[in-house]
Amino acid sequence: MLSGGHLLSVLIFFPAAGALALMMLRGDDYKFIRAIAMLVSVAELLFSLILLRGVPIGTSGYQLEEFAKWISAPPIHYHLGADGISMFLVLLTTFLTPISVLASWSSIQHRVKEFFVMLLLLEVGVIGVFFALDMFLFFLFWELMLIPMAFLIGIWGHERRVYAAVKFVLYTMAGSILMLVGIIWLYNATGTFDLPTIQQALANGQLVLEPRTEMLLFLAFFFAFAIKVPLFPLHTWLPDAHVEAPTAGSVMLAGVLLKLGTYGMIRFCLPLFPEASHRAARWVAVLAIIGIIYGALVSMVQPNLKKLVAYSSVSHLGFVVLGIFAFQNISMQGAVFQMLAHGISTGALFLLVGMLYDRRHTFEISEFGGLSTPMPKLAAFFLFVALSSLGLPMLNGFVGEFLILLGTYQRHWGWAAWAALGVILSACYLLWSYQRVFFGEITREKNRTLLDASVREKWILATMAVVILWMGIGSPFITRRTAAATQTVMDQVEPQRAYEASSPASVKPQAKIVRMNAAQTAAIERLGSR
Amino acid sequence: MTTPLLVFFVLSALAVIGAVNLILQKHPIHSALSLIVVMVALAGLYLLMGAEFVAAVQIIVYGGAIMVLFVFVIMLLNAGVEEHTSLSKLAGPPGLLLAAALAAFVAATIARSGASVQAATQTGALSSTKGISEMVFKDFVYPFELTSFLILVAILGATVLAQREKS
Amino acid sequence: MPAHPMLEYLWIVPLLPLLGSAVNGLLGAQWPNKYIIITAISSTGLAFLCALEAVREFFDSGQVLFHKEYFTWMAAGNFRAGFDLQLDQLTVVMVLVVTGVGWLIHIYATGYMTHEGGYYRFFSYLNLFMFFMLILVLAANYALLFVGWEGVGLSSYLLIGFYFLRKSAADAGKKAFIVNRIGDFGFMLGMFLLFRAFGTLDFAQIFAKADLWPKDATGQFGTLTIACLLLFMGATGKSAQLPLYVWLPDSMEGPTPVSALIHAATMVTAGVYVVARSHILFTHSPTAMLVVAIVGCATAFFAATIGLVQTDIKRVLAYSTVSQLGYMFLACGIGAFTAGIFHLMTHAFFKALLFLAAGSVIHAIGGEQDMNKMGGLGKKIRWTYATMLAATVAIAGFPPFAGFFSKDAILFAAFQSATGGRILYGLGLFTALLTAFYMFRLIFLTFSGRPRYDEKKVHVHESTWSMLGPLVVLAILSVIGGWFALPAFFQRPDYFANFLGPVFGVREAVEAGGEAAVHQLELILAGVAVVAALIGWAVAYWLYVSNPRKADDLAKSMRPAYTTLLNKFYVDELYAAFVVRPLLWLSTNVFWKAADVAGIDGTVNGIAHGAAAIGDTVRHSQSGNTRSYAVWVVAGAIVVLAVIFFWPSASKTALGLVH
Amino acid sequence: MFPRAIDMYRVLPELMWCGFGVLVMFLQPFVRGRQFFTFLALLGSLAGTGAAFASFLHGGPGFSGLVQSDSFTFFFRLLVGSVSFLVVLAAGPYLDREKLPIAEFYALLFFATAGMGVLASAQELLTAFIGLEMSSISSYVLAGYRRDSLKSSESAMKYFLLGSFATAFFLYGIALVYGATGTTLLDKMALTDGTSTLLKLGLALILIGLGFKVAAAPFQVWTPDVYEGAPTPVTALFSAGPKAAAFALLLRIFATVPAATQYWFWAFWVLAVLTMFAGNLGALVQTNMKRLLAYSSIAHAGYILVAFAAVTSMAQGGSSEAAPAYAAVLFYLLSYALVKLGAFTIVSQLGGTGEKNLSLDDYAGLSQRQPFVAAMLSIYLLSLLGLPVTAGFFGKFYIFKAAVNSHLISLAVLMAINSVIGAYYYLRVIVVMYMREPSAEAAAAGPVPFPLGVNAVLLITFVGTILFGVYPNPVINFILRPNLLAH
Amino acid sequence: MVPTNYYVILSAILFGLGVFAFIFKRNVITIFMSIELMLNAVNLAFVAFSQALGKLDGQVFVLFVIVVAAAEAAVGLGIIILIARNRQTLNVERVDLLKL
Repeated sequence: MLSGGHLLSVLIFFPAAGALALMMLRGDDYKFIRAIAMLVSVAELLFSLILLRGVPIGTSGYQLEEFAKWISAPPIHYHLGADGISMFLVLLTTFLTPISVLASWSSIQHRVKEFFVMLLLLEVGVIGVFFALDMFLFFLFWELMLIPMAFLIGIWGHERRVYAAVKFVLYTMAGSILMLVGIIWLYNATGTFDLPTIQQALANGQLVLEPRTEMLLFLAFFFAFAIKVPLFPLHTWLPDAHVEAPTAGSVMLAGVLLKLGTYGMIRFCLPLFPEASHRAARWVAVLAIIGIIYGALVSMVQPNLKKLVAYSSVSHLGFVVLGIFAFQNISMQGAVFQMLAHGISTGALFLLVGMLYDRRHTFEISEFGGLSTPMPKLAAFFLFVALSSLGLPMLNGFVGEFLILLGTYQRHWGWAAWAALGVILSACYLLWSYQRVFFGEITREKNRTLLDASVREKWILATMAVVILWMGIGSPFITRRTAAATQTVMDQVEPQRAYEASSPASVKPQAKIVRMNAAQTAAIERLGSR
Repeated sequence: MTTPLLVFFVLSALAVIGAVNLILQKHPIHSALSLIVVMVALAGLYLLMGAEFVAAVQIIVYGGAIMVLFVFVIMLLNAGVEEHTSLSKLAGPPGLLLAAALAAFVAATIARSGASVQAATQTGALSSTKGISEMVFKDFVYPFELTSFLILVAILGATVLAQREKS
Repeated sequence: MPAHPMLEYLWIVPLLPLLGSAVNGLLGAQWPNKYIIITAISSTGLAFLCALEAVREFFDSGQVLFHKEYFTWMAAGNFRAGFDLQLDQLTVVMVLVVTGVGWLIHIYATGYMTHEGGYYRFFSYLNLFMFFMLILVLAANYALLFVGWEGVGLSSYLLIGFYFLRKSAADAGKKAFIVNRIGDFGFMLGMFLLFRAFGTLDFAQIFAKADLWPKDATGQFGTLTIACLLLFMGATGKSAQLPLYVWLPDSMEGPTPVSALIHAATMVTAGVYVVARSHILFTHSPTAMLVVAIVGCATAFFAATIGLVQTDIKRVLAYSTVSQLGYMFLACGIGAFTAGIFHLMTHAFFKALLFLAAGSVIHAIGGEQDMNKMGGLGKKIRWTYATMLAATVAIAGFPPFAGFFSKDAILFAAFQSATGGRILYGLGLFTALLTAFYMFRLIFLTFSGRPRYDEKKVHVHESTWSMLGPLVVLAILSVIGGWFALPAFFQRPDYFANFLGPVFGVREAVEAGGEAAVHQLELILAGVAVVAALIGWAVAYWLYVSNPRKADDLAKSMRPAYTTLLNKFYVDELYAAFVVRPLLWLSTNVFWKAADVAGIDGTVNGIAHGAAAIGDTVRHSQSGNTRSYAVWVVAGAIVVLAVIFFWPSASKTALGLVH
Repeated sequence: MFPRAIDMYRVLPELMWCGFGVLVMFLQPFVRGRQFFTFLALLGSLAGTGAAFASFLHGGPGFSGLVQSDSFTFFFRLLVGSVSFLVVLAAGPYLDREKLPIAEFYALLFFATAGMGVLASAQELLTAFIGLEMSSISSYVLAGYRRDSLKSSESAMKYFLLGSFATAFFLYGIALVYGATGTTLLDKMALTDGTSTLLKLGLALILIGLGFKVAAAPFQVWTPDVYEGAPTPVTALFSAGPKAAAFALLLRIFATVPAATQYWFWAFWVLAVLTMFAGNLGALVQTNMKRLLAYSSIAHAGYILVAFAAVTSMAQGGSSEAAPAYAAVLFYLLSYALVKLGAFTIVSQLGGTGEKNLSLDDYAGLSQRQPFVAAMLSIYLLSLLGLPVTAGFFGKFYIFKAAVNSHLISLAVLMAINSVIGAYYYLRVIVVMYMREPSAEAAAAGPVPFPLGVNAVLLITFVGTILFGVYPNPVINFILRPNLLAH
Repeated sequence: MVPTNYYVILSAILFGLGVFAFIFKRNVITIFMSIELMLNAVNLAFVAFSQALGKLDGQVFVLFVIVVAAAEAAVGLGIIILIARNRQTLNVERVDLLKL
């Protein structure tokens, strides 16, 4: 369906145009640069709101599709589309970008122009990833967003920024290159890079992957996504990247980039390799649960506030992965919701930590203490956000966690029980750190005179708080729109339910590789000619 | 043992001794002379095979022109006895062992595969210098022309490298 | 205009305190105290009035269960959790207690908190608590109930940590929240299991379906048993039962009105409420019931023993609360839900009063909480003394005070209960004795004897009427609150039981007004209970009024027991030593430093360093010596030749291996 | 006997290059103006490249099968022609700066280009050998072109000695192959019995000789030294031209002689692995930009060898499915040549007089001193790294695809690992440029001037890198045509 | 009649000696001579094969090889002179400025 015009392309390339325009500007008029960046990102946000209308509720399949032939051999198409899941992730991105711009308003003081250019380019890459329906295109954007992020960390980060930036890139690249091999392998088996085509072929049985191949392919994709998520034990890039990144970088990293991994799992691993997903599910679940508990425990004992938040992401994203691999509609929806919720609340936490850093130039918890007295407003916001992060009902974190656990429980009560421990632990580390930062008498003289939230900061935080609250109360606004998409994924992953621990080798698919037949190829061509 | 075979062994012994002597001699001029011995012995072998033209070219161009150039350079540079350094760890026994192994392997493989060399059928044609010239100017005229450019390169290169600074 | 507007707009009841909270929280910082008071009092007062109106309409509509869905809050797949409120008899009791007692405490607090900083913050939190508590009791499904459940935990956290400059206060708040979360962990799992079993979390549907289930046999772990036990785990957290009671004594770090409202009257009873609300599930699981009864009884006794020796006036009350909550669970565990709820209500009156009065005492004596530094206050603060005495008599179980009726109902039910009833009864009775003892000990130490404080420095003064007013009202309630059950003693239907009958089943109500033999027994047991209370009073009198030294001697002669009690059986220390510290140590040294930094990250960095080291080796093969390079070339030649000639699979068939 | 006109057409580019080489040599004593020679050289390389079109239009075997003018040849002629054109553009300012004679340089460059053209078009081993020698001997001289520089002359010596050493292997291989098959014509060779041991040995030796030329490990040892010592524009030429030509010959042998594909497969497999690791690991610890790029060249040769392994594996089955693998090699060589030329040109220009500023530290804060240059270099490095929207990405993509197509998953995975290792040192350069502050003296010295010729090179390579990174269709369609190698 | 194989084996031996000499010698000129030795070995093989096959092209190749060798010699010796001038030594081991 190409009725949607070119909204998706516009959404992808508008920030790129903005970045280009910024590049043309003279570099020394910071105010003007910031204003332009803000303008572009807000305009982008407004554009992206059109998506809400473009992706109707309850309609499965991809909407607002765009299709153009691109590379002839191998056949690679410029194929975009949105469904409920990607729509909201894009909205999250377009929402967090202006927030990031605003958060960098005064804390970025050198090489301002490049900073905003990088931020906008990052947005391009991320949105591209969410909209891409051609696996090659997906990979292209996937790699593309690495560089701006690395620059954001490496140029505007803190002391060990270079180490962190390089680590970030290498880690991610290690996974993504394997994914490239996987993508090509899949192409070999199917003759197309087009995701919907492959899905269709899988659905009507024209394509059956041999189990071992399927597993290897699954792993190739999964590995890349697991690094991005990050799933234990592939997470060690995350604390470094977060601690060293500037506030906006952390916000985008935690808010959006981590979701690319879980998004990839939903979009690729499950629908394309249902059998392998089933076989791997229990191991993935174990890793996710370890991540939840381990991330929380490690987070609890961090002396560095930002690292604490970073490790908490490991824990929270563990929930998401668990929710995805529980293969329950409820938990899947919970996972999608949790992705959004985590984006907002952890993003807000990073904003707050950044604001503290702006004032004290340190992340060490021991350097703080008693901050409630000089800055009650900031303390209140921090508490609010922390509560959302620890999953207080009526705030956004709860809905996701609850749905995930509820759904997971339906599959396997043990998984849910272990994972639910994370709920206890998140309260431990967040409240304990909150106490050490904000409660008690002031222990450092310097802290006595710190300024409370400025008007700009208050606006940022209030916006975040409103979204947090709104998501916590009005969650059906989102879940209704993601329902069709998650249901589609469930339909794709569940029908071949040969997965039964008790009956091994009950239904073994025949080891055959079926190539695209002529009719399908023709179908692609037709799609292209429109 | 037939006469050609005897001649072959004598000449090949000469060639090998020359080659070994090239290695053993300390002074480059002695090495150069040993090389000339090898070349002459090879020219003899060419004659033995009935390739007179090649043998002549071997003597004239190789033994004559090229080796003279060598000797000339040795004299020009006033090269003395070879300095026996052993800075390279690899080029000691291990490297030489490797080289020997390589040589042995190649020789042994050739020896074992003797049957695969196609048998000689008509030896008479070999003596034809006319045949050679026809081939050079007909079948191989393109590489032949290219070699002319190659020599140009050599001349140009030598002048570029060896000329003194103009300033 | 609907027939019952207040019922239709029931959401207004919880919303009013929320508005109050929001207004005070957002604007209060710049306001004078007066505005803050007006906002806080009016919002809760209005809520109380609205609740009354709703109750009136409820009666008006013939006491039919009211249920209304307002909006969907969570929906995914076949799961839906709505913002659905309901009102039945049980809710009526709870709503009135919460709004009524809550309002009184608000009024009290306006006086009590006058001299504290952060006035607006306090009332904002307090109103927020009201909001969540009302959500809790009005909720029509477990999910929404859980909102209130967690929300009151949050408010409790905020209010306990109100004096955040004090580390102990912040610690206590955090502890409360986390221990509650541990309980919530169970509660959540319980909900998940219920959803799995019934496909919904709505009370009405679950209970309707559960009613059709066969009973889980005793000793077996059927779905309902596990679900009940998990829910009960949540209840032990919220209602401070063994083993999760540890947070409640610490919560006394909060301002006294908070202790009265949250940690005596309302929030801590949420666990009891949930068990009562889920009674259909529980009654289907004898095992779970037994566990509830045992835990309740054990907690009642255990907490009472600790209460014997505490010297901090609020801590005595705190342990007393734990103990009394144990009674309520005991009641629920033996199936006497009505009695449990009845005790919940009376307890709300007299325990709130006790706390408020204690607050008044503390206020009077300048912030001192140690009873060893009080004494002889009875003459100086008569109103406080009188009201507190009334509450003490009530809790000790002397007729016709409220506590007598409710406690008696529980003990009677325990005595009659089939499984292990006599043991439970015996323990309960002994606990009643202990209760009377430590409560009178409190009264005697505080109000009788000679002053043990520095009379020159401390100017003892009676509190203002904004504080005394609520005391008086509560005192009256403490006296008459139990009279609902009075008819039972005259072989007439128990009003309270009758009222709750539709909820808990008519059978119970009939039993309460049963045959003559039963009635006789009830009278005898009541007498026994009164005797026990009298013994408790007598011992307290003997130890603390007649022979004041005797108490110390006794403590000395039984030092191990005494110190054990004084240190609350070292439970906190045990938790610290076996859970908290090992966990922190493990997290720091094993998970973080060993596994994460050294292990995983070390491996990653190790690979990087390894690569660099190999790179350095490669680089050093680049010696710059042409002869070496020649050797490399020769080596390469040998490699190529070796591969071409000797590679085992260098043939077409073996090529298949890589395919 | 004068050859037929059609034969002349089919070797027209080489003739053009040689002719212009001779012309430059001839005019050298008469004309003083340096600009004149640069202009002439540009004209010449364009003429040669343009002649490639002519010979493509009159395609077919020439000189009784010694050479072949087909699409494949055309591609490589265009490639080496463009390379020489760009090297001329870049070398002009360089030679001026270093005050080196200009005419001889261009003449040698022309002969070298012609040699590469011969290599690409040769259908017969001896012709190929002559072509190889033409390009090699010119290269030796070019490497030592800065006569006064110790490094340059050393570079020439090493290149010369080792190059000749390897050439001897190559030649011996030809001799053995000749002995085994009785011919040196590739298409005739294809008709003979492919199982003889002598042929096997001969092919092995040929592989050794060519392996040296393409800097496959463990023959790679000369590369860093020679690349570092040679004048930088020459290094650029080395990395792009001769390597491509040697690969062309290898491909030609593959495509024509079945025995080669059979014997060479595992050798390529092993060489590919060794080369990738040697290049990438060696580059990890380099601090000299030229050496770093040299090691990276080795690594990239390794990647191309992966594609070769894929070609062999496919060609063994005799199926037409090898075409994408050939295409992968060709596209990679193109993208790689563009990028390497651009990168070396920047290095050359930033090196300053006497090539002093080659250390990585000299690049610190380049993004602030010369943002444009830093951005360009970053693009090249990212292309080498294989990030999307650059030609290097597609190059790598096609190689991966070829490897996976041939079921060489393990090789693909090893290549993936190497890509990650490679990413580290490319990033390191970017990090230094963008994330470190410039040294005081560098900041004081001000920006290094970039003359017109250099900028033209950068523009062309940049546009090419991005263009082929976004829209590779024309190239891909061309190199995927079924009659790429008419045999 | 001498079997062709003999010639080829001799050529292999000479080639091997050339390789050996290349590694063993230190003097640049001598090393270059060992290359010439290798080329001679190749020539011998060509002629031998040419004779065995009864084809003349092998001998033509020899001519080409000799020409190439001459060209190489010219350039090579030029380089050697350059080195000798720049470094005042002919020992390859002393020419190791470029390394690591």
